Amino acid sequence: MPDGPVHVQGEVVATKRVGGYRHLTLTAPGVPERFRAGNFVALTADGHVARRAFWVHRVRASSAFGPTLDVVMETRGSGTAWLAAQPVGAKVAITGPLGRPFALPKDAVSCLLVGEGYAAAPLFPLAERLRERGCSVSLAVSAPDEAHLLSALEARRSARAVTVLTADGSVGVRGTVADHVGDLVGRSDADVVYAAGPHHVLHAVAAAAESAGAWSQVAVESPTPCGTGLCHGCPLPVVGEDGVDRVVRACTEGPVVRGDRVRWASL
Amino acid sequence: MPDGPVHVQGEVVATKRVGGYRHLTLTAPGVPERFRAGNFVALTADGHVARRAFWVHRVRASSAFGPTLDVVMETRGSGTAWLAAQPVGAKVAITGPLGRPFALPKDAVSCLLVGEGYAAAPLFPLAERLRERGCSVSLAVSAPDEAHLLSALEARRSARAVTVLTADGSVGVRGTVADHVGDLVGRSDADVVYAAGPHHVLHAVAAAAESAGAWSQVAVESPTPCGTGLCHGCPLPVVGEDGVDRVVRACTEGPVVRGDRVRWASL
Amino acid sequence: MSAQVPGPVMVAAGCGGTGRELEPFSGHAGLAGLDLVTRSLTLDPRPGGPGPRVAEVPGGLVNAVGLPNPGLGHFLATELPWLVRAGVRVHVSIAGATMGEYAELAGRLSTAPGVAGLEVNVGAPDEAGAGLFEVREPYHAASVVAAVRREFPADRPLLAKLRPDVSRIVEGARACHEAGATAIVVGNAVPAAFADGRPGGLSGPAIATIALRCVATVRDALPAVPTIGCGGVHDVTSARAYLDAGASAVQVGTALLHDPTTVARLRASLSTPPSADTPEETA
Amino acid sequence: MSAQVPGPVMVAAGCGGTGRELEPFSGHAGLAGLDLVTRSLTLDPRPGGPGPRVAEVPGGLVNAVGLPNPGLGHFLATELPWLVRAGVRVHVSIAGATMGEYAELAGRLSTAPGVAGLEVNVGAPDEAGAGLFEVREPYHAASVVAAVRREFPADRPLLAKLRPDVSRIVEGARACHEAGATAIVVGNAVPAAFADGRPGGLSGPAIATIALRCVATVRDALPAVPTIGCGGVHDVTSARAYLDAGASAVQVGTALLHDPTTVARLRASLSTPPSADTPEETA
Ligand SMILES: Cc1cc2nc3c(=O)[nH]c(=O)nc-3n(C[C@H](O)[C@H](O)[C@H](O)COP(=O)(O)OP(=O)(O)OC[C@H]3O[C@@H](n4cnc5c(N)ncnc54)[C@H](O)[C@@H]3O)c2cc1C
Ligand SMILES: Cc1cc2nc3c(=O)[nH]c(=O)nc-3n(C[C@H](O)[C@H](O)[C@H](O)COP(=O)(O)OP(=O)(O)OC[C@H]3O[C@@H](n4cnc5c(N)ncnc54)[C@H](O)[C@@H]3O)c2cc1C
Ligand SMILES: Cc1cc2nc3c(=O)[nH]c(=O)nc-3n(C[C@H](O)[C@H](O)[C@H](O)COP(=O)(O)O)c2cc1C
Ligand SMILES: Cc1cc2nc3c(=O)[nH]c(=O)nc-3n(C[C@H](O)[C@H](O)[C@H](O)COP(=O)(O)O)c2cc1C
Ligand code: FES
Ligand code: FES
Repeated sequence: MPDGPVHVQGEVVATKRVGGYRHLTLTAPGVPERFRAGNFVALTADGHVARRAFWVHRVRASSAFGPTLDVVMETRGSGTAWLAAQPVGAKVAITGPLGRPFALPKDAVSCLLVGEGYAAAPLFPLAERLRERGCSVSLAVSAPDEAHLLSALEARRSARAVTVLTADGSVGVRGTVADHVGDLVGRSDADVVYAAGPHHVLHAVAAAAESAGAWSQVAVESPTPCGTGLCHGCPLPVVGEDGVDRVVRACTEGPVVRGDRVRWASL
Repeated sequence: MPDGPVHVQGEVVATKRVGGYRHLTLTAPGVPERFRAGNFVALTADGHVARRAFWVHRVRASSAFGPTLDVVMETRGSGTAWLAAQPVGAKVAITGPLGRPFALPKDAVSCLLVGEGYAAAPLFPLAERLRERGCSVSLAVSAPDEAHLLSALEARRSARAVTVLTADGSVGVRGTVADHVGDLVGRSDADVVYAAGPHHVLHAVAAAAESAGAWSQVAVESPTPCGTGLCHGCPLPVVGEDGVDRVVRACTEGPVVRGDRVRWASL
Repeated sequence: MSAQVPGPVMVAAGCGGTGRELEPFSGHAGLAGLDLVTRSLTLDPRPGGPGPRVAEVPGGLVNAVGLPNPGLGHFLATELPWLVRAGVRVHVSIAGATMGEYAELAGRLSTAPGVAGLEVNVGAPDEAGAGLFEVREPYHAASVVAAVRREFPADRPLLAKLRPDVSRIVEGARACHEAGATAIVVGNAVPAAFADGRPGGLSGPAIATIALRCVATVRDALPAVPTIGCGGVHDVTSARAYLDAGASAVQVGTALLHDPTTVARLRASLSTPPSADTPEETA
Repeated sequence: MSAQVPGPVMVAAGCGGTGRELEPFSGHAGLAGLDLVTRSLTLDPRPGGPGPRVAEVPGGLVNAVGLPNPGLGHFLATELPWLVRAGVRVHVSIAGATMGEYAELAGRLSTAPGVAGLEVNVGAPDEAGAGLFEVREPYHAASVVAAVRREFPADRPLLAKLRPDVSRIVEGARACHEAGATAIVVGNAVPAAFADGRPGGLSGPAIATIALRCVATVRDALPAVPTIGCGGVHDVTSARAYLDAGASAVQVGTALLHDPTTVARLRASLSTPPSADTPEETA
């Protein structure tokens, strides 16, 4: 399979409301085949010039419709409203897979995966990959409330331990990632911490990893007007390996970057 | 019921493909109640600034959904494509009833109604009104082919004679309105000829009526960006009662005008 | 007594028909108190241009309507009295081929009963094509304003409507204000072309950010000059963007062609200040 | 030998990433022969502006990217060689704060192997904010062109990119052509503002009719001056409107951000003349 993303006409083959989210299953010839955990896809919403980015939650190598991918969508504005309303059979232009995926450790180390809301989506395929490599995987899924919690049921196959956090305590442990991430890093004895969620969550995770001497890989969600590296519209302030401040493209040099490289205060 | 149009949120309550057309039944609170034959409605197509105009084909005073109206739609570009694809339950902004309706004769005279393609739509409710007034009604429906012919079945209740014309002869008499309208006017002994269709059809009808000494009322279809008289974007060149050339708004001073008043060559 | 800036919501020139056509869509308040700018009136009647006059493009319309209007005399005799009876605050837009025509229009309108104010159209998107006085430099616009101001009572608002051209708007606004304009209408259809190259003007949401830039620029350079934002206003959010950028009022044009109730809704929403707990209507 | 106008389809400045990002979307032909204008390069590296840099509006985008680029030296050392190897016809867009910077950029680029041509960016939507040389009058643009032309071989195309401002485009095009520009790129993002009033530039289908008007105006006034249409090109129909209005080529910007295959598809469609029996692709 050649490298790099493709731009294709996809089709909705399943759509399902789960709690506060819409799960869409799409065909997108070439995209599932190229996918690695942490990649995202850009979808076209009718009448909108900018693209809409979504984490790939899972891919199926084959189904009745051929290879498919799933995204988990929260309705925010008119673009997600349109996309989430697309019925089975609707055509949607898809570009992907996009962005740098999560870097996988060479050795069978101990890993903690932390995801907030829909952004936990890319951690599920990551957990599978890590498990295949013999890593010990702990997973923490967090959300404001139960409706916005991705079900961790299927993750129990890949994860040694699963922690559920809700801000309102409606299910699992009450509290936020910031409240618990120090503990989680310690308890899991993580060598690498992976995280996906809003900036403040990632910042908390990166800080906790750093103080525990662990690596962190964070999947940053900044607005990505094109998603393909063409517009430079997605500035991500980082510190380079050389110690020099830089601004890179979140969609191309990211979205997954080392947590200790992000200049959180400039975000 | 107060006069004048309303702008309301309508809802698609039925959608049906008939030959080359899409028949949509819509609720539009206040519109059916105000309707007179020859009125049109302006619909909003998602993502489009200009409005899309459609003849009202029929109104039902009551149905399971309350009063409804029907339009017959031919897909032309992206606006009609969007509208024609709306499923039952879809919301559509509707303005109407718009435009001057067909003028009805005071006496029980003999009338010929000529409609081309979907534009025959407003003639059906007109036929009913004329019949109620004791007029003798002859109806001619014309189209390029059978798929674009509005079914005249229900009109047989209101019309004494129904003539079907198709350009390809697939059904009824082969030929166009221009070919046959002279005959039709003569045969029906019409005092008034009503017509709806593209400009060249209306021109032919107006000419035939004039030479037979009959009045004509033609429903002109010029692009109507707003449909409500606000933009002056729908110029219709006419000769005033005073013999002076004028340009009036097709949507407001029309769409129904006296055929002998239109400056066809300037259209 | 100096003139008050109208608003906060006005009907933009040429997008309210003769005024009457808005009545069915004006809600409970009716047309009473509505600040309506008429379509631009000329001394003599004009039939307007040939069709197609309006084309739809992404986010807007291109128009070359050609200022169809019945001429000042007919307007004064028939349309104005109706509007005044309906309680409309009538701002008459005037357009001329020469400075003298502008002055004559203003003079006759100064004595017509019920004219609330004037708006001089000095930034049409195709002046040459429309046979109007060409405003190449800001001082051309200002001299029209001065000529009109001389003929029109100082206690009634005189609006100068300029093109949303950021490289000239500050100079134009300053010059027109000094020449006596009560407020500057910042925005008109942007010079554009139909698909076949024919000249026209682009209006609608597509141009909102262009006129907004000009309003913000005038606010920064000339904080004392009142502006009225015009271009792409279609909901509370787009109207507020202008007000937040310093405009005293907004004019609504193309949005009325899309939804004739727009002005009625905006008048209802913008007459009360926004509050944290009542969500505003957006479209 | 005088320089040839590139085209008929080019990638507009700042909308093709570093060039590499287009490769996966360039179809069978790959990048070979692609006329790509780089993002505007400055002498020193620039990080670009803060976020949000791009906002979506009806029919387009408003951007204030701030010309992020690695500086000329880094570009020459790393990006240019890759592009040349890939067979791209590289047109380097240059931007400077002074005439001297433009001249220095041109001088260094004149000896860099593989530079097909230059484009001078003299019509950015917020020159002041971007710290660029301000082009207030057409002769300012022309003097930049003259300074650059002196440094850059006459047999390679030099494009002057001007704002789509109909009241100045003819004068600007004439002056820049006389100063040595091979062709005039008519169009850039139109000065606009974000919802909060911050300056930016409006691009995309929303502005197509604005730049088209300017192209037609230049064609009528200066039939001998080659133009390249830029603004809102997104399908064959929108590209052909420019060519029909007299442009020799088109540049595609925002459409690539929406669909990165746009240029590959347009190159395929526009390389052959339209024929009555093969329907063209439209979007
Ligand atoms: C790498 C990445 C992955 C993402 N994955 C998911 C996912 O799996 N599920 C999901 O529900 N959402 C995801 N998002 C967020 C999603 O892209 C936005 O919610 C969506 O673009 C909002 O579009 P809208 O038209 O509904 O909202 P509007 O608020 O109307 O959008 C206006 C503009 O802002 C941009 N925008 C607004 N919010 C965001 C945001 N949070 N991130 C990026 N752009 C934004 C939009 O793209 C658009 O250009 C992801 C974003 C990124 C960058
Ligand atoms: C009074 C009136 C009554 C009509 N009644 C019917 C009807 O009952 N059934 C039906 O199928 N069609 C009817 N039409 C035509 C219908 O309005 C157009 O087919 C429709 O507007 C095309 O929109 P589009 O986006 O699909 O096409 P596009 O070609 O993409 O439209 C582009 C622009 O041109 C305008 N336009 C294009 N063709 C026409 C046309 N023939 N008339 C007016 N505007 C046009 C559109 O409104 C739009 O602004 C009527 C038109 C008028 C004026
Ligand atoms: C159909 C139409 C007719 C117009 N006629 C006039 C006019 O007569 N005089 C004038 O000053 N502006 C006229 N305009 C410009 C509008 O008043 C307004 O300034 C412009 O369209 C931008 O605002 P909008 O985006 O809200 O439409 C017209 C605009 C349209 C669309
Ligand atoms: C994100 C973005 C970045 C741009 N960067 C540049 C640039 O660096 N130099 C330049 O001359 N134009 C730049 N432009 C302007 C485009 O090259 C183009 O002239 C403009 O966007 C209009 O064309 P379009 O509608 O096809 O985008 C940029 C435009 C966008 C949207
Ligand atoms: S979103 Fe366009 S470069 Fe990243
Ligand atoms: S369509 Fe706008 S006035 Fe007739």
